[in-house]
Amino acid sequence: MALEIAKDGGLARPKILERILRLRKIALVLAYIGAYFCSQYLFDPVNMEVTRISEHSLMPGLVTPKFDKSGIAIQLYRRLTALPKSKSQQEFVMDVFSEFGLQCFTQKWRSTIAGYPKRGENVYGFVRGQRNDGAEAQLIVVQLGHSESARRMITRMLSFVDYAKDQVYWARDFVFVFVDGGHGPDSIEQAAFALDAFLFKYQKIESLTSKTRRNATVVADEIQTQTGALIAGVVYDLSGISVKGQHIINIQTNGLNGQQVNLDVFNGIVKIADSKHHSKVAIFGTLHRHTNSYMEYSPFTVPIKALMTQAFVSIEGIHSVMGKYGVQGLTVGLSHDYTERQSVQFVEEVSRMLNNVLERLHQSYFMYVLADDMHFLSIGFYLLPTFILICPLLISAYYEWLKVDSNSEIPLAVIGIHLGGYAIYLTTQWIFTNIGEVFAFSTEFPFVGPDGCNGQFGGSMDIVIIYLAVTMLPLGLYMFSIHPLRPTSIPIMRIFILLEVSITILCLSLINFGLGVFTAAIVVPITFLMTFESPEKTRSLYRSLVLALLHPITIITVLAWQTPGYSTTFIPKKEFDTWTGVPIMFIRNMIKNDTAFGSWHFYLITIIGWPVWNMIFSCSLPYNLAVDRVAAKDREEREAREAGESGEEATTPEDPHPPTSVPTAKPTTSNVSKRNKRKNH
Amino acid sequence: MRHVLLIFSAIIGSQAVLNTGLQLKIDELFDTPGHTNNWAVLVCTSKFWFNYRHVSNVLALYHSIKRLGVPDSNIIMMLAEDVPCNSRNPRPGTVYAARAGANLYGSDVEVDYRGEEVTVENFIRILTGRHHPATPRSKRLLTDHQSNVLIYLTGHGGDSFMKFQDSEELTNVDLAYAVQTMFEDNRYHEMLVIADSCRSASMYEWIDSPNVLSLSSSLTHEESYSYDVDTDIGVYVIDRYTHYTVNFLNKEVKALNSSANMQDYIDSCPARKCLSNTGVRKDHYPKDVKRVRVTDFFGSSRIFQHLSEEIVLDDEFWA
Amino acid sequence: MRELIGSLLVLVSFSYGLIEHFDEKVTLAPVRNNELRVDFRFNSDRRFDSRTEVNDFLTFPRIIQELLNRYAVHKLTVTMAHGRWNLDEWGLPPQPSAPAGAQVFAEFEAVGEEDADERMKFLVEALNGVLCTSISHIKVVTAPDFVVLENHKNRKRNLFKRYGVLSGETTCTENLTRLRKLLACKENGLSTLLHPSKLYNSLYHSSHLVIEQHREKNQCEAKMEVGVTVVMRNPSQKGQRPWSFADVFDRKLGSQCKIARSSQIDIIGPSGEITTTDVRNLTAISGAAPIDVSIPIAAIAQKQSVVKAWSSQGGFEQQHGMLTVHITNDDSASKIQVTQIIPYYVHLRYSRIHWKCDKGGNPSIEKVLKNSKGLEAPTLLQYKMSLSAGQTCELIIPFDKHLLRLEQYPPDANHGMHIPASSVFVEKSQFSYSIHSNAILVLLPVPDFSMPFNVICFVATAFALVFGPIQLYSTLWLAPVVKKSQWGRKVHRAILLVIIVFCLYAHMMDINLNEVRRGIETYFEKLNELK
Amino acid sequence: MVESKEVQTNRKDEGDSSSFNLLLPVSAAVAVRAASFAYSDYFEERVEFTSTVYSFERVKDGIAMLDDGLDPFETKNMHFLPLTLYVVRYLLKTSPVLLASLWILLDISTAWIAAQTAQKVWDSVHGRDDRNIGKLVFSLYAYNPIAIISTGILSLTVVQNFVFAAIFFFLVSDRPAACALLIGAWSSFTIFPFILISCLAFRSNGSIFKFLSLVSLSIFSAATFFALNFLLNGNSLNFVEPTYTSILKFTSIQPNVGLYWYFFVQIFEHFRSFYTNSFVILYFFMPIPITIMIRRDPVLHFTIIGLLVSIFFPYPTLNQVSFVLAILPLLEEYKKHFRYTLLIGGTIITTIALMPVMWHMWMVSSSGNANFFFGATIVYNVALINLVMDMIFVYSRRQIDLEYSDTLTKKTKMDFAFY
Repeated sequence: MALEIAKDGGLARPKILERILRLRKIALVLAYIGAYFCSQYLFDPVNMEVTRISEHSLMPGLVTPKFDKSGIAIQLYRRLTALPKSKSQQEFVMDVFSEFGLQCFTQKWRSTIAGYPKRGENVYGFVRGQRNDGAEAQLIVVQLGHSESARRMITRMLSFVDYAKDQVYWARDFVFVFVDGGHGPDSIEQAAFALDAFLFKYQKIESLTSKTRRNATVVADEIQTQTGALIAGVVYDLSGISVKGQHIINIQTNGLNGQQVNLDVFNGIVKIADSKHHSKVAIFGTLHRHTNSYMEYSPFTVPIKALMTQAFVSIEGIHSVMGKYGVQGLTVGLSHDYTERQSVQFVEEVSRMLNNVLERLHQSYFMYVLADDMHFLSIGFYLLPTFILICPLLISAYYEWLKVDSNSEIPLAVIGIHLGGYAIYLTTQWIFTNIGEVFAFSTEFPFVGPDGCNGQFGGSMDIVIIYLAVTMLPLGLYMFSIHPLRPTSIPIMRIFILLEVSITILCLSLINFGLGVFTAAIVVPITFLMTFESPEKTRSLYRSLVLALLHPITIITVLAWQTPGYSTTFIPKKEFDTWTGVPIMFIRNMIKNDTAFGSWHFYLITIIGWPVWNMIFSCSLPYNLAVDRVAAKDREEREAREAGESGEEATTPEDPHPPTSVPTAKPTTSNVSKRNKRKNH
Repeated sequence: MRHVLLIFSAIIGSQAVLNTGLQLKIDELFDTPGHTNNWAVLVCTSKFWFNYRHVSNVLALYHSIKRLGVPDSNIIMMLAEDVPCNSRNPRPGTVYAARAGANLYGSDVEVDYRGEEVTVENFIRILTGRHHPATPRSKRLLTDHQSNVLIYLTGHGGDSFMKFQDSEELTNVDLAYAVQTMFEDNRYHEMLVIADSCRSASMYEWIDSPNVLSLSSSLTHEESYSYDVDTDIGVYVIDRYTHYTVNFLNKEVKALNSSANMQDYIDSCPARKCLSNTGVRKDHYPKDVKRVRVTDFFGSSRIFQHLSEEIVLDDEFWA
Repeated sequence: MRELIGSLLVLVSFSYGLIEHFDEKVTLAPVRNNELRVDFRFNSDRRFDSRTEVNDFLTFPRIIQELLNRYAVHKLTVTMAHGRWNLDEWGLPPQPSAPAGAQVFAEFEAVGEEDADERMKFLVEALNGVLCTSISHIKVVTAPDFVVLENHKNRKRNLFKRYGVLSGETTCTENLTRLRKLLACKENGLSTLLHPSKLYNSLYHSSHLVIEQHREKNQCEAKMEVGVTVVMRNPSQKGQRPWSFADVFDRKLGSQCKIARSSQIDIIGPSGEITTTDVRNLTAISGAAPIDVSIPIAAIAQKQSVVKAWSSQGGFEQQHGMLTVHITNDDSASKIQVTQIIPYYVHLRYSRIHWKCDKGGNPSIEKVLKNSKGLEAPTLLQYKMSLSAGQTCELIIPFDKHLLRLEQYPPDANHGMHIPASSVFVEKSQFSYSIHSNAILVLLPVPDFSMPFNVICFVATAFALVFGPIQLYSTLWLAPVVKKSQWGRKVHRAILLVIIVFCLYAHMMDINLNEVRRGIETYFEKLNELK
Repeated sequence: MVESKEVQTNRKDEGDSSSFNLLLPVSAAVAVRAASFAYSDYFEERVEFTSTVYSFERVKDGIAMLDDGLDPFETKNMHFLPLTLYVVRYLLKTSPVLLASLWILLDISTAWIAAQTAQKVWDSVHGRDDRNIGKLVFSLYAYNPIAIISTGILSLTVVQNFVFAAIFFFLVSDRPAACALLIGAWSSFTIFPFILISCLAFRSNGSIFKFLSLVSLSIFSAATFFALNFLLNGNSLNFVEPTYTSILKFTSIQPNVGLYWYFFVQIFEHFRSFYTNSFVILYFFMPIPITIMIRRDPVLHFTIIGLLVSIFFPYPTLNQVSFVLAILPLLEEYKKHFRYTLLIGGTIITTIALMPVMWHMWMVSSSGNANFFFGATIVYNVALINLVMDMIFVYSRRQIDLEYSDTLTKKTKMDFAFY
């Protein structure tokens, strides 16, 4: 049998590729239009999947809550309110636990980051199920605090402890953690850090690896005793509201680095709120058509907010750090107007639900985009826009590949720039960890000061300013205009950039879709246009200058300004108004979250964003390259030929040699002559 | 143990002899059963706490047939999940099939296979009688050519399979082969196969062995539904089909000599109650179901011949 | 009347040199406010002459004797427990101490290791029959060198030992029923207090069966101990008036066990004093006039101090993990022997196992590591060391979590699998005991279970992609073709297209294969009817 | 065989091929490797860089057992030969720094040997031209991040690559005996490299006898090593089962970047032995047709066989192919016939980038299942396989060019088919 495998000796490319290549010039536009309509279709709640609840998270909907100790809650609340100054809330909680006859300990923790000096004291107690083997546990977190709602929540949770310790049906133990968030404006974040410290010790992370973890950012007491593996964790507070007597519960699901809580937990809680307490659920602090039927909402509000939050907010709530330790965590903001009984019964039902869940929660419900409390889009669908968006880059890369010839090699500048980015990252992190956010320096010069003693010169600088100063100036523009690359290795450079960008976007959108898709939407056109061959000089200069302005930070800032409706949810007003405020705040948060919580933003922007931005200059600067022209000419005549011939491929005579093998000397000379011509004009 | 049983049955038999004329007339309505002993294999295939109802299905049926005289030694009960002593159970050590029902898990329950032992392999082994030599007697189905066998399967099923422990599947072909093997080994006289699961009619699709009557809780394209939910425990406590089956047994079949026939039983769960059409397969069952007592399968009337030779109880028996 | 029969039987049996005794005892001790500890002990022993082996059994269960003889068992301990023993509050656990789940320790004779393994398998199955357990898949380790359980302390040569723990195993009513069946007095005496509904509604429940048999020359002595230990909350939360049997067992003691040699009720008071009531001395006890006792509610004043042990887990991801066994000594120096069974599904990071002790640094440590033969056999880690008073030591065992074959996973693989509790045998100057820590649950990496076949198809396709071309390209010969016919390929493509279209259609209509099959069958039946 | 003779004659004239200065690159390479030691604990557990037979951590486990007087092979999952354990143990006892420096030395010398050999081949084929192929090859290996990291975590693949390079060197510089010895020695550790013996067909001047004697020579050296292990292990053979058998029967199914693990996780127990045998047989017969087909180019043949060794090894790491990928530039004259270069290159890079992501989703955040990671690894392997296919194709294509060189003009257009 004859198995025909090589058209034209393997030199002919399949026609489909040819067609795609012809589309290259409009690929970007097509991709954008495609992605736009695709996402408009996908992210419309009407077309999304309805959240289906698997059987075991349905259980709590059937259980009748039995909590009846609201008296104790009120009484404890009085005690807590009348707490003498000498006594801390931690001690109060300890006392209550010991009155219940339960184990309770405190854990002092202190941050080792100079730029993030925090310290505090957590309290954690255990309620052990009577008849289980203590191999599993569920985590319940409440933030300590002196505000009225905080005190209410603490005491209600304590009354639940009192109730839970007498129940016989707990298959999982309880770990109650009362985290100490301080009283500052960033108390939520600090509480998250405190919870991080607790989980870090609870899961014994540092003794896992052979050598000591070098990024142990916290010093904390060891955990006195441990119960089993943590299945899920819920943070409770009273941040919910009620509109016209309609209770609205506020649920936060976003974790660090785009991790999200398992959808089943979310569904179960929504169902409890709906069926038992006739309360609505607001996500991302947004009312949507289900929560509030009086007003008209754009269906895309919630999805966009979801993506924005996932992309740019590292610490949405205290629960956000749980994902780091493999705990399914979310924050439930119970309605502020709930009675003691109602709110604790809510807690009871959620605990019963988590108690009934039998296995590790199923993995296929971690990646979703919520449109409202009953519609979601799962990963299989939402990746589509990203794929469409990176198509032009791939096409372009393939196109460039056809120009590569034997004597084009990978420029070492690539490695150099990346190493530079890494160096910047390390130094910034080191300074932030060991010296602090604002560090002072002073030097002495011998015998130049007044009356001959040593003169001093000193000053203090903000690391953020330094970072901005270092990264904002277009190093690449300078480098590649002084030493441009060899024209023959430009295609390689383009391919490299295109591939790096697309691979990064791909990986990013797999883990943190929000970040991935926004990056794609902004970076793809820039990369595509800047790596496109340019016929004349002015265009190159122009686009290089534009590129110099398009620093990642600038883009983020402009983006934030352009979408106040969304960005103000996580940008404070003060920063938003001043024009340097936003970038500085961004960098500050990035560095802090990177060192304190291990979020990836700073890493990505410094180690990939900045080098790529600089590398693109090498492709945006040169113009009117020989390789480009040869390729273009070659393409034209082939297309002409194919247009001329009727479509049968068997007999079309064709050049067996690839177009790339045309000697490069001639075009370069012609290139020179052309330039002279242009001078003459 | 066996002697006691014999003596006891002798007493029963002597009572059966002094029957009234009415009883004799009633007997004419029925074919004389050809079996001497009854066996039952009751299987709850589904793991996990929220499948409480499947365990209570099996237990409810277990108590009914025990009441009708099938001894523990003749009942092989497989429970895939330990529901009564599950730490999620608010009433430890008990199982209730209804909110105001009796405890089905008293101290007289004998579970033969439980937990991870409830596998497709073990089920097939029980039917075909091919065991690991060490398997104790209480775990074997020691039937002969004179035994009526009741096989009851409950759990989560699909089209032509039944899920065991939510991980492996018993296909209807496997079941059919097992039954066929039993027939060829002469291990049953008549058999009643009941499948209570979704799409359960597909379970007996391939059974072609003679003297097998098959029932199911729903037709191949239907789901079966649960009956009652206990909001203290937070789970459904029994399935509809089994609920009405047990009801029927408790109301109509009060004693062994009850005159209820299989047709009554088949009609006991109409679609308006079960919310699904129950399936019946009679084509391999030669008798007319109207002339078959329910107790031929659900009870053990111990029709026995007198033994002429002496029984020697070997060590196997005691192991 | 019954005494008469009993004495007659005894007389009869004496002629064979057969002596049997049955003792029963229940101890009630309040361990903490509102918490009561109840210990049942039923001992029955049997002394007979092996030459005149008789099949008469008065009080000793025959099946146990069969077990002892058939498998040449010298000593066998089976424990089943539910819940956790609270070492801090409740003091010394019942001996032999029981980890959550089931535990089997067997010493028996065999001709060789293989034979011993085989014999153990049979023994376990037989136990399933006797105790109505389901421990067939227990993984046993061979011959621990150091002491594991207190009652298996004294080591005998030329015996084969097997030890296994099954953490997932549950214990419930049916086990209790079977245990009661072993007793001489099933329906009267103290055994009537073994009422499931109360015993299982408790904080902790453990039951054990210990059987042993010695023979000097011809004199055989078989012993059996059945023990049930329960710690329960005060059912009536009043807390003022002392408890009665009705509170504890929700029934009163309405009968006596006449054939028992002794049957007594011990009640331990707050200051440790013991008030003993011998039921056999009580006259006129009947269902009409049951006896009742009053149990003080106050907790015992001085708690006896015990060595404490608990296990904890490190790491959450499914690749690596760490097991830490924390052992805290009480206020006097003691020698301890730690035993940890490492199941086959985790891989020991041997070079990283180490001890961490707080005061006095690391004591001298003897160590044993044993691997049992077989694919799924566990590894045995044992340590022998001596702790100074109040010293706390941590045994840190890092491990890798293994990916297993599909059929090796339990049905609920996503739930994770247990690493059994470690047992600590404590040797004081005057006495010794064993305690158990808690089991931990490790999340193993799991393959895709969602559908058994699609993954295999996926993998097999990949292999076709890998091996096919290599075969093709290395075995065929490349040559220029002038003219070739495309129709073969076209037909091929057409067929593929049809198949794909059909699959898509079936997917949209969610038709499954069986329905397709049935459709075809009914069609053929129609055809048959036509002619 | 005429062709190969001619090649040999070319090989004879040995110019000073170390003309280019390696001082700067070598020092740079040493520097990055030394730096990579600082980050070893980030990578020493990574699935991409370690596998059950190459992970240095596991060697340490074995050594610890030896120190405690336990028999490592009594325990499960100890896939190292006694020789490895004792040698590494000795090195560790002397000084760990020595070990590190030794590893760096090995890796650098691998790169250097590769460079030398490549230069030699290049000169013998193309004669002298300005292209400094040796330098290219050197930097391709020495600056390959995967190789760097593998050195940093003391992966045993470094030693393997060194042996690989040595074999290549001896093969090119026509010392078949040394080649055979090395091949035998290496295959006594991981059996799979034994098919490299087929490369010696080019060095046996077409005489079967010489080839066979070479084969027996390598078998002899393998046997010697086996005996050495046997003696080191106290005259007990219990190391065979965990090492050789586990390699030949794919018993360890822990995740790696190889082909087999997931297959043997998923496959039904009944078919396991069937697939095991068929895979092994298939593997060991693969070189025969390839050797017959690619008669005229030892270098290409060596590259293909080397790739096969790396692809079909049950417990590979990413570093396994580093050497072979480094000497790819030698296939210059085939370049214009390669069809899938971008596809293959892009796929390999993408999958290598995706592996950690998939691993994180599976193992850490448990938001994806095993299929994701396996998908990445299998695509990576398929890409390598396609590379092999392409090599075979371009070879035959070039042969045709050579044969029909007179009739083939630029404009003639012909399709090719496999018969």
